[in-house]
This record gives sequence, C-alpha cells and structure tokens, in this order.
Amino acid sequence: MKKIFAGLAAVAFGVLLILGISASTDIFRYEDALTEGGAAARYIAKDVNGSNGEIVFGETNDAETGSANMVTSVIANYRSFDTLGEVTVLFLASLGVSLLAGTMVKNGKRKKSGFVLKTSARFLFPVMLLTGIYIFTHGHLTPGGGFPGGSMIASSFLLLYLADEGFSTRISSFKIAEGIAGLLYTAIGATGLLVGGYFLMNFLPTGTVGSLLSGGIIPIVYVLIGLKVGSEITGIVSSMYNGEVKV
Amino acid sequence: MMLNPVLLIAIPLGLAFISVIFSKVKAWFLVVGTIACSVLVFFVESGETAIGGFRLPFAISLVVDDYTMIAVATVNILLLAVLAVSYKKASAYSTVLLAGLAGLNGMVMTGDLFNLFVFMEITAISAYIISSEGKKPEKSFNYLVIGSIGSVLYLLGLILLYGIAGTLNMAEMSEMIPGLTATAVILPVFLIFLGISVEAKLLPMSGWVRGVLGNSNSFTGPILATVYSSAALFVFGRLFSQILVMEKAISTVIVIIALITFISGQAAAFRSRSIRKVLLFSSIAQAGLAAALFVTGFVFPAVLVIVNNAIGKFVMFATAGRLDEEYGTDDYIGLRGAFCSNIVAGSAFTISALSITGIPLLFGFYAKLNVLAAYLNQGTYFVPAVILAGTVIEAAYFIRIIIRLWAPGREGEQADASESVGARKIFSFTEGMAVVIAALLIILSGILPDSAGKLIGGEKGLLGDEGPVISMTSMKGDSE
Amino acid sequence: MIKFTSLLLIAIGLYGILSTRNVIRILVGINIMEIGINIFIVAMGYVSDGAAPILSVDSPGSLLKYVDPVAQALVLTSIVIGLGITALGLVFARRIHSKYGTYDLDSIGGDS
Amino acid sequence: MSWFNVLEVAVSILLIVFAISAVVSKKLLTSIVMLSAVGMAAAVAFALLSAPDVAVTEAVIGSGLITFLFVASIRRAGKAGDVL
Repeated sequence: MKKIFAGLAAVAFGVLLILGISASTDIFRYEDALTEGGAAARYIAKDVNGSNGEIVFGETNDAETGSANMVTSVIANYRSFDTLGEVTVLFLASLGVSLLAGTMVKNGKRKKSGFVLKTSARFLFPVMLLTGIYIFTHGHLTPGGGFPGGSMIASSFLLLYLADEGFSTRISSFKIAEGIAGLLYTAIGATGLLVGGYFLMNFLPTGTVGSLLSGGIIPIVYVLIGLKVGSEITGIVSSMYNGEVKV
Repeated sequence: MMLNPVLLIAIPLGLAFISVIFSKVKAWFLVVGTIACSVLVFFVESGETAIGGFRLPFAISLVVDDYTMIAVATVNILLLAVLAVSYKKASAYSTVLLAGLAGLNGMVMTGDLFNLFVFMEITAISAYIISSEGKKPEKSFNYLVIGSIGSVLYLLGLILLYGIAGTLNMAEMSEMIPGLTATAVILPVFLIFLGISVEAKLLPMSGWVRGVLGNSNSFTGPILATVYSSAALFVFGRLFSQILVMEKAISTVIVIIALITFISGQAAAFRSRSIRKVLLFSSIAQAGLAAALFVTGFVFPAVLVIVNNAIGKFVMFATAGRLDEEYGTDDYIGLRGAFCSNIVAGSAFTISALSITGIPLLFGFYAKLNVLAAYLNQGTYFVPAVILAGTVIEAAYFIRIIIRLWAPGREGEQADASESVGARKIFSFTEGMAVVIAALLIILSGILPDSAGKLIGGEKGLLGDEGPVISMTSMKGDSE
Repeated sequence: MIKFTSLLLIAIGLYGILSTRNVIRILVGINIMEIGINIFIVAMGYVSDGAAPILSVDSPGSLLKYVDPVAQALVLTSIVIGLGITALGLVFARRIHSKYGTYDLDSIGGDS
Repeated sequence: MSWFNVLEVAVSILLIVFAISAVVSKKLLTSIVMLSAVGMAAAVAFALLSAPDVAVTEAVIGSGLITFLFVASIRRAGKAGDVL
C-alpha cells in the first residue's frame, strides 16, 4: 500500500518536473547569458571589475583572481563566501557527529590484521596523504582542489583505521585542526576587509596565470579548505568508526 | 561609524572556530558573540554590500534595509533572550549556536540565492543538532529527512531560476522576473516555496514540527520555535514579497495553502492537551498567517505578526518547557494551579497568550488590527473572515489553558489534593527577568503602538511609501 | 538527455524515501536525490562541445566554448553539504538503532 | 550519433538501473553498494559533461566516503540478521 502511494507520488513528481522543465527549455538562456555577459561569462573572462584583455595561459599577468581553473576562481574567490559557509556546514556536521556518536571505545574484539595488510597500509598512507596535499595545492591549476584533496587525506586516515587495529587518534586533535583552519579562513576574509574594505577580498598580487604561485589568496584559501575538509571528514570518519552510543 | 554587515556573520563564525580550540571556555565565546551581534546590529551600514570586492551584481552581497534590519535585530535579540532563560543547557551547544547564529544572520541578510541555500543549510544542520537534545533520535531524523528533501527542492528551484535568468543575485533576479513568461517561473517558484516552507513550518513540509517541538525543553523550544522560525519567515517574506513577485493567479494558490496552514494549525492546537503541542500548532498557524500576508504583499502587518508571535512564543515555550521539566508533564489538565506559585511566570505567559490572540492594549492587538485593515482597505472580505474565525479558536484554547493553570484546583465541589500541583519555582531570578522583560515589551509596545510601529517599520515604513497601515492616534481622533 | 535522467533520479530517490520506513534506506534515497540534482545542475550549465573550464596551454580561444564554471562550483558545494547531512543522518540512525534495536521506524511505534 | 551521445545514453541507463536497484533491493548492503555505483556513474557523467573538478570530488566523496559511512554505521547492527 505504502509502496503504491510512494510510487504514485514519485511518478507524479517526476512527470511534473519533466513537463515543467521541458515546457520551458526554449526559455533557458544559459548560452545567451554567456554572450550577454551574465555572471558566468564574467567569471570565465575574469572581467567582473573591468576588462583586462584576453586571458592567455602562462602569459597574462595580474589578471583578476588569476586562477587558471575557473571553477577554483569561482569557489575560492568570486563566491568564496559560499565556500566559507560550506566548510561551516561540514564543521557543524562533524561536531554533531562527534556529539552524538558517543565516546571512543577500544574495540577489543577486532580481528588482528595481517602483516602484509598492515605494512602496505602504512606504506600507502603517506602516498595518499601526499596525493591529497598535491591535489589541493594545485587546485587553482588542475582539476581537484580543496574538497577532493581534503577527502583524500581523510581516506588515507580511513585506510589506517581499517587496516591497522592499533591505530587510533584523538578526535579532539582534529577538532583543533578544524578550528585553526576555519579561524585562518575567517581571518583572511577579515584581512581583506581591513586592507581593501571588502570581506574575503583577494588582496595579494595574482601573478601569472598558470604558475604555481598565482591567484593571490586562492591557493592559501584552498589549502585551508583542504586541511579543514580533511580534518572534518577524518573527524566524522573516526567518530563513526570508533564511537559507541551509550544508551 | 557604520560597520560592514559581514561582521554579523564573521564574528560569530570566527568565535565558533575559536571555541572548538578552547573548548573549556566555549560558553564565554557564545555569550560574547551573541551580545556583540545584538549590539552591532544597530551600527551596520545599510545598502547592498559586496563581498570579495567584486562589482555588483556579480558578487555575493549582503542587503541591509529596513526589512532586514528588523529581521536581524529580532533574531539576535531573541537569541540573547533564549540564552538568558536557558544558559545552562545552551552552553553545551555553544559552538553549534555560534555557527547557527552566523547562519541565521547570513540567511536574513544575504542578497544571493545560492548563498541563501548555504546559510539555510548551516541553520538547518544546527537545528538538527539542537533538536537532538530532545532525546528522541527518530524525531530529529524525521526533521533531517524533511529538511533534506526541502533543500533539494529549493536547490532545484534555484538552479532553474539561474538557468532562466543567468544570475543568482536577488536584486537582479527581481528585476528580471516580471519580464519572464509565467509558465517558466511557476515550477521554480513552487519548488522554492516548498523548500523554504520546511523551516518556515508551512503546511506541506511541517510534518517535523510536531515531533521536534512536542519534545522540546526550555532551551530547544524557544530557540527553534522563535529564533529559527522567525528567521525562516523573514526569509520567506523577503523572497515572496520582494523577489519572486508572482502574478495574482499563482500567488493566490500560495495564499490558500498558507491560510489552510493557519486554520488547520489553529484546529490542531484546539484539539491538543499538551501545552507544548498547543504552542507548536499555534506557531504553525501564525506562520501560515504571516506567509499569507507576505504573499499578498502586506509586508508591514506580516512583520508585526512575526515579531509579536516571536516574543510571545519565546515566553510561552520557555514557561511550558520549564513546567514540563519541573512537574514532569505539560498536560494543562495535570498542571492545574501551577501558576499560583509562579505568579511572575504565569503573568508573563498570560500576557503573551493574550497578545498572540490579539487582546486590546497589547502588541498583538495592534498587529491584528493592521492585518485586518490591510485586507479591508484592499476590499477583501473572505480572508479577514478566515483570520477572525482562526482568532476565535485561538482565544478559546489559550483562555482554556490560562484558566486551568491559574485555578488552584477548586473547580469541583471538593478541592482534591491531587488536583492542584504543588508549589514549585520554575524560573530563577535571571531567567525570570528575561521573561518579564519580554512581557513588559509586549505591554509597552501595546500602549505605544505608533512608536513601536515606527521602530519596526522604520521612519518611512517598510518598503518606502506603504508605512504603517493603521495609526492609533488617528483612530482615536476619529472616534472623538 | 542526461538532464532528464537526472530528473528521473530525483523521482527515484523520492520513491526510495517514501516507500520505506527503514532509516538507512531513507538516507540512500536522499543521497540518490542529491546525486540527481547535482547532475541536473551540471547539465544545466553544459554547452554542447563545451570545454572544461580550465585554462591550459592549448585552451580554446573563444570564451564561448567553456561550460559554466558557476554551476560546477555550486555542485561542489552541494556535494560536500550532502556529505555533512548524510553523516549526521547516519548518526541519528545509529542512535535510533541503539535505542530501539531496529532501523525500522514503524516498529518503534509510540507517539510524540 | 557521436561518441558523446553513445556514452551519454550508456551512463544514463547505468544511473537509472543502479538507482532503481539501490531503492528496491531487499538487502541493505546491496542498497548501499548500489548507491556507491550510482555515485561512480555520476562521476562518469560529470566527466562527460566537462566537469572534471566535480567528477573527482564525486568519485572521492559520493562514491567512496559516503559508502564507508553507510557501511560503518550498519556494521554494528550486522548480527541482527535482518539488516545485512
């Protein structure tokens, strides 16, 4: 009975969506917005505050935002405020998980991992950690950035949790890392407010598009996001893995 | 010196991050942050402030005008009041509350649709965590599920609008909406309505309220029912009275949904015996009323309804939560005579209930008068009739509760000892003070409605020329 | 094409949420809905034959050929928010399980 | 039909099939694994739609970490029998 009702509701909703959207496909003007100078086109051409000519990879100096990866320039500069909010969501989630998942317990009945597994995990751990760090330090140049980079760091800790029964960390240390990264992010925003009068303003020179030290505050912000996301997800993972709810 | 409004978000957020590092004294950060924000509210620069130093409308912006001013002030001061009433419980959630405060301030001030989504998620997630205080994980889970569905719907609606208009900036969007074909906008607007009705407690998405607020205590009740839901209603008002202004046919549908919310909320409140259930259904009803007003375009009366309801429900939820904690029940029949030993709390509760009902000389009367006058001026008679009918039900259930709680169990022939509950003090001095100040505020603004109206509506009134619909002085002049 | 697939995913996710009272399944449904909406957003910003919005040595000259970076940025945000919500939901699920010994909301019973 | 269309159709079918089997499957673990598969197919879809950033993120988070969180949270209940 419930399934029939659910099926009907889902079908009705799906039909509504598809009809509603296909009825207006001719009005979706995203491509017009690109030509007419909508937000997206401005972000692509990096000319929100005035044109600085065509952006050429490896040549243009001091372009607005100065990040070769446009998604990064949107995430860490044009719409950086969203990202600050977003890491706060994750921060709250990780806080909620550690509040609700209960305290750490030593898991006595776990099977001992084999030597090969443990050793290879210990070998893989730094490799994954470095990959994560590479991903978020190159976020303004290559695909990736703070979120996958941070998640990669979390995955490397996850690997140790799974493979090595002796491995344990204190959740509170992740909390402190989260707090510091978040505080620095806010502080960078406040610095922009002090220096240029705008919160989260890109107050550093943006350098040459395409070089590692380009983008002004973008790499700094992305590294902070990476560290913050990494410590938050690791906090969530370790709370979920080790926490035992006491009723 | 006028301050950048982003401070209202950055300060609590920064303090939230610091408070996890120095978790021993996190409660201090909460107090400092809330007080700082409540003070800073009055010094923020008005206008649209860009973030990141980019040209508007391409940057995320914060909008401060008369409307968002009163919204931010309401939210911050209410949060401070909730802290005063339940400091001990709130201090355990210091970090969550600080981040939540940043989310609330951002939500009411932001000028960007996607940024609104992010802040709504911050607010929602902190509300989920706070609701877990009720020790009923299945209720919190229910809240989370409805909230997630709502946020997916909101996101879908917002991305459709982005696809159509090519912008996420609310001001630019509001200029473009009238030029778009109605068929293209119906679906996104309806999806956004559904998405935002979760926190605003409007009908199709208000299924969580019963479980969460029905198990609230003197901390979670006031905070979720007043702080969070007034912020959500203010956002609803901004979206549907300023940005997504629809043709009459579409807005009528939303008004009808809101009025159904109003009436069914009142009816459900009438049927309930638990005080908290009565209060939560009454909150749903008031949210429906405010939403109907907003969608019709009556911003000022709607704001009066929200503020009146927020102050009143703050007092009432705090009292009901305390009654439940002290006596182990909040069934008003089982609490006969509970106010006799708590005259202060009882009086505050009574004043708030009467104000929400709309008894003369209280703030609620002014609010209701404005609501009715707005509709009558427009020549609509059906909606005022519905509102009056709802008010009658409202008066019935509130007066029923008040009489039971004041009457010391001598309603029959014999005063049964078990009928009257014993004397227990429900508020300490500081907690009582917050409640008393709120009640005094209701009385004071009821006696001086014009000044209160100016305070809330700004000198020119909300949205420029509209202004307070009814002036008490002019009414007196007419009758003389 | 893929735009409509994503709408179907949202509908399937909704069915998943409504058709069951098992908390884990409800969360699976929510996740499917979120994946659907994420694909929809990216598909909204897609321009036929559009290049990935990353400048490189051999970038196309004309600006028109990039897909919308804003839509992708929004999706990144939304994915991470989804992770947070899911984690919190799973903790609630675990609390439900340790309190009532089941994931099924129906067998919890009781009201208010 | 270009290679894009072919891949698009294939990914669409995969997404729908995985999603339906995630929703209707009897076993909880199958649901979760299928959810992970939906995430993986979504990552392919993102790559197809010229969104490498999103594809990488979805692959790591949507397909990897979320699956772990699900499995970790039902792990303890595994002995109940009805769950796995």
